[in-house]
Amino acid sequence: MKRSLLFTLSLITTLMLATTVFAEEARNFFKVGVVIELSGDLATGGNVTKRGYDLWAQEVNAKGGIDIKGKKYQVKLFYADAQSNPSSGASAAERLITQEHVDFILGPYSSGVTMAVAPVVEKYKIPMITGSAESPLIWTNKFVYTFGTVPPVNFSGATPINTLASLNPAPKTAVILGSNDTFSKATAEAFKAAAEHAKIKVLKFNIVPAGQDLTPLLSAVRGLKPDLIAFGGHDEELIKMVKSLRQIDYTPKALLMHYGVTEPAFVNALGKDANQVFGASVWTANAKTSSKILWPNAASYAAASMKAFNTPADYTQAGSSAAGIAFQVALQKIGATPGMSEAQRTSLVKALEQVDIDTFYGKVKFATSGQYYHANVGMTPLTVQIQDGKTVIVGPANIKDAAPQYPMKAWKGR
Amino acid sequence: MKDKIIRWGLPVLFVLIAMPAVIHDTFFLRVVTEAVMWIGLAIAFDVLAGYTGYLNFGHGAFFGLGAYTTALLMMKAGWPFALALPMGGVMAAVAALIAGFPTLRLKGAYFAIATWALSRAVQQLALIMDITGGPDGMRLPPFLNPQFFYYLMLAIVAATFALLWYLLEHSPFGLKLKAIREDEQGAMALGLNPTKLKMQAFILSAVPTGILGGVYAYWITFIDPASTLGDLISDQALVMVVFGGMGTLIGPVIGAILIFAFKTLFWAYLSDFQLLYLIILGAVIALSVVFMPNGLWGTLGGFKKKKRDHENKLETSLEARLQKNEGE
Amino acid sequence: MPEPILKVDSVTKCFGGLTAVNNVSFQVQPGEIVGLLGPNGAGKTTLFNVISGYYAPTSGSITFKGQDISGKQPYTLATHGIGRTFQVVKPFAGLSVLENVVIASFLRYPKRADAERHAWQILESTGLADRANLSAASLTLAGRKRLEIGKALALEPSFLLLDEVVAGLNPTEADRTVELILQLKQQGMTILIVEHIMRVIMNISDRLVVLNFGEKIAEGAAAEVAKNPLVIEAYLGEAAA
Amino acid sequence: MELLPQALMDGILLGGIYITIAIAFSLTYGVMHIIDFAVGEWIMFGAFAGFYLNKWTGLDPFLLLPVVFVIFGLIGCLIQPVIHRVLSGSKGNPLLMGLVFTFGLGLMFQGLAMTVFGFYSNSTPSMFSEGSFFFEKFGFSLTISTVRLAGLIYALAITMALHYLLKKTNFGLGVRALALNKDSAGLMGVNGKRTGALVYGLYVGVTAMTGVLIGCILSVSAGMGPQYTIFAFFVVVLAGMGYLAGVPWAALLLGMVQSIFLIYFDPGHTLLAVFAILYTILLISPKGLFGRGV
Repeated sequence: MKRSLLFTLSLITTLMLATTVFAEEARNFFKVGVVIELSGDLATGGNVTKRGYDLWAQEVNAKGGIDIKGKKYQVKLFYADAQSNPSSGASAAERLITQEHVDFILGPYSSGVTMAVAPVVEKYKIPMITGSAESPLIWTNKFVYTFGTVPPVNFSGATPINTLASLNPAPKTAVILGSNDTFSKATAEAFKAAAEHAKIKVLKFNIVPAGQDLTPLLSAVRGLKPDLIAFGGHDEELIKMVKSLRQIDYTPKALLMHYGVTEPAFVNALGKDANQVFGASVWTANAKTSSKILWPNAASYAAASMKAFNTPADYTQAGSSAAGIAFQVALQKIGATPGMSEAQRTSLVKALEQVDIDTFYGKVKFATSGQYYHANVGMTPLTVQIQDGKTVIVGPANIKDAAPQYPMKAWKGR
Repeated sequence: MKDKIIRWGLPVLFVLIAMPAVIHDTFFLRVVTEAVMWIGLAIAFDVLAGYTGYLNFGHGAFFGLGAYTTALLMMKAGWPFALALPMGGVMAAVAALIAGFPTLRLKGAYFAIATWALSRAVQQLALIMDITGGPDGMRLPPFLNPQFFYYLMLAIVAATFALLWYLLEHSPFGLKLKAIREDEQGAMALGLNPTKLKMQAFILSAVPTGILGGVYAYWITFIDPASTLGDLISDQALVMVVFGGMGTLIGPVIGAILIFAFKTLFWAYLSDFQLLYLIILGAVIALSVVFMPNGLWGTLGGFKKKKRDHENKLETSLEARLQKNEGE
Repeated sequence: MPEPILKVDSVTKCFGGLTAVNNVSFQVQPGEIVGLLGPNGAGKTTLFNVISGYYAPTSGSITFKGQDISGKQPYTLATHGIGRTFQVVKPFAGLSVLENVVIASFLRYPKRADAERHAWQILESTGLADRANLSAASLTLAGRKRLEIGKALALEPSFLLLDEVVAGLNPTEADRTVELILQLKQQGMTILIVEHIMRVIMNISDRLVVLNFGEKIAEGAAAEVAKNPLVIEAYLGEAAA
Repeated sequence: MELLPQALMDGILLGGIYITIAIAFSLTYGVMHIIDFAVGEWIMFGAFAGFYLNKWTGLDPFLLLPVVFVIFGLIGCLIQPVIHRVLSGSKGNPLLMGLVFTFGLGLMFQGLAMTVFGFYSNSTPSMFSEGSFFFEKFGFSLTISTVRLAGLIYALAITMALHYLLKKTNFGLGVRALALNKDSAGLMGVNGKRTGALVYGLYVGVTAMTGVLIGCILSVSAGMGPQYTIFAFFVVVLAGMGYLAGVPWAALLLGMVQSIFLIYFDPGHTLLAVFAILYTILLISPKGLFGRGV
């Protein structure tokens, strides 16, 4: 009996030790929690997002910190891996909030993890901005403390279709496919709605299991001879898609995808076959933006990214950096210093709702009602196309850098 | 044996019950809640894998089924959680009954692959159905009371442990299952009905898993096919059970605690080295299979047993006589 | 003549095109030891498996204590009082010797404590008590065969099917096993035994049934059967080949 | 109807890829009774080997196949003794332990790959990747991608080579003896350890070569492994585990199922169909389509 008593006592002691109370320290820097997918299925996007947050913190600190009423406060990022899993994401947020006492949170890449993290930040009243989640799903839930800088796909997906529809001659028929994950499915649905609205006839619309080889399906698509093939999917799926089309030797007049086309890996992997693929984007390195905060324009941000990571920046990364900027601006506005009280955090949310700024990334302005609640609707979504290995803005007409190349050059003639 | 579990189990239970009163760190509570959940999943997995010798790669499907049943009843039918939760267990039992009859006829690798294929099919089904929300998953109303979920999880897992302890280590049922594991044909000659026993084990393994799925859904407030119906649940339960020691109840508990603690510490405090996690976890699994095929607990127990066997050999007949006299 | 305990009535068992047991009939009276004899491949083990419920007969019937048991599952037959051993002994290797027997004892003693007490008695009577807590895998062949009998006995059967429980043992071990079998007979057990060692089977059996190529070629007292020209031919034929 | 020839052709070409994923996998199961959960990871490593060797040497990946085979064959030979140790353990359930061991190995490989190769997807260029053959007759049209055709030819060549190796050489006799009975093969003078190591090396080598091919036809990424593990399982189970002659037919069937489903049914249900078929076949005939599995 003695032994088990000893055992009990040691158990209790261990537990006590495990919970050393963290004193509320006075700090001269902002503690920023970062909940992202550093491992697991979504690690690719998670790491792009991380680069965006890192670059923001690096730049802020290089400038001495965030200027609050004349005093500069550095920012320090505290990461927690969500492992691409909602429950780990929720735990990660809880740790950052209750153990690290972070002032605010930069959020996950995927909507699944965001959905599990949002109730946690809601409970502790910690504002969170996700720099990359773009599923419409998040915003219809109307989380008060959750914001996003990348517009949802149903907001951005229509633009490239409209660009294509404005061509002369415009594509008349389309086949629209989407991979069966939240983001890709929403993308395909957005494409479909826009195409129908633009009077492009949708010959075939399918949601397909993620990661599959779609060659046979594309063989069937070829029989329909659509002018436009639009596909919602993730990086590897997009590469496979182009390769499949090339292998069955079908060149539609236009090939449209969403996020992933602007990713450097897309051009690297496909070489000249990547050319003339259309994509939807909200930002590119040659976007015409101007700003007074951190980076004066898109080009300087792109250069900073090249310098820091030796990787070209895409809009996920840019949106993530912009999330930091949004916090920065709102903090300055309410004059909050590190170690914010609950009241301050509540007013930070109010301040975020009023943010209306021009950044290197474009205009950041969060919707305060409707289906895009707290998503960034200040942006002008772009139509991009890969031209000679570079991402070029080809729409909307008033801000385009180059004319869209249409129809696409046959694979064989390249 | 019975003595021992009360002597050691009660203090642990007492400490676990008292813990939230002492510790107010909600993150810590959340981690312990999840650890308790994994203990439940691991011991339920072991009923079939360790005791009966059937490796169920579809274990996670019961978890997802429970999660979705609870979520659907709450969200679509407006049931209260208290009623929807048990239905998660009921659905798991029904599914086990339906899937068990054909699947349990298969043996060894065939059973493992069949259960895996079936669970993948269930996941695909959840991905394409409308009512489940497809890839978007489902959101439940947030009820973010950490103590509530901690005690609920603890109660369910403690009850599961007690029930399994009674059935597997105390009542004849456990030994009968082991007989099935060792030699199904031979067991039949001794009056054991393998079909019935395997089915009972399958249901016994499924029900707690389904209920835990229901608690998980309400606790995390969000479920989707990737997180509740993916490979994660089965894979991790398998790893915990193998590492801790199959065919025992303490082994999986130890395995679950150690693996989960390792995982949590790694991501919480070593996020920068995140990729090392997979490498280390993989290596731990592979090496533990090579060097401790009986798992941590089995290996420790093995040392003890060897010693005991040795002593036994010296004084066996004496002991036997004593035992027999006791019996008469 | 008393009611036979086992009645095998024109039993045939086919596997695909192969007839392993062909139209075999015989009876076993309570309390006797019947030896089942035949060269390799004669269908003895198949017949055993049919009687103990592992195979359903293709045609014909088996009656046990006046009840038709053809096609019933082995575990049902165990409750009716049929115990059997296996030619290839496979104890539950991961369990202790005691646990092996306890599992069988559960049939009559559903409570664990009772079953354990009963198992100890069985171990005593089969001479395994001193190895009760060892792993069954650690037993020698003789030990395993003994354990096999022990497990069958723990079912408290009224009818025992023994499949080559002596073969492979050294003479001392063999004698001990024979002694055990005779002891069982004295206690009133009915036994059907397959055995290759002539010395053993001739000595202990009250009657012999001889199979060859799945058919019954002879039946009767040991001395009688040994003189039967068909039997001699079957065995010599085998020896010549 | 006019799609049918194309649907069948696509199915056959897809099947070709699956043959090479599964055939060596089936061989190892037959001989060593190991279900290798890391099969997809070997494909992934092979794909990266092809990608980088091509990048550094500029040689066409098809010419690099022998190099990849030798490198990975050696790795396989070196790892096999560990697996052998796991599988011949007297305690626990060896089959299960082998499964868990390779599962751990697979996780480790994934982690390593992500650390070393990063997260991005790549693609290996080849001289075959650009062309295609086009036929048109009687209102039917048919396109055959050169690189997929090359893959099919490779698959058939591997199948023939394995067949020859097993049926006509002494090594093959040893392998078959080992597959039938470990103990008596040893009595007959087959060096079980060496033969086992060679078989595993052969398997890893062939699987890695398949990876090179997949890198050319589809893509290369650190996370690509598990999906090919799925297909390997499917084909091997369908063929009857360890029954080599069934593999090509099962692989073609899988290719056909996918192709037909993608074209004629709701493409969203393809994977559901694949898993449902796998499960149903296991229930009806656990030993595979031909009832010849081990």
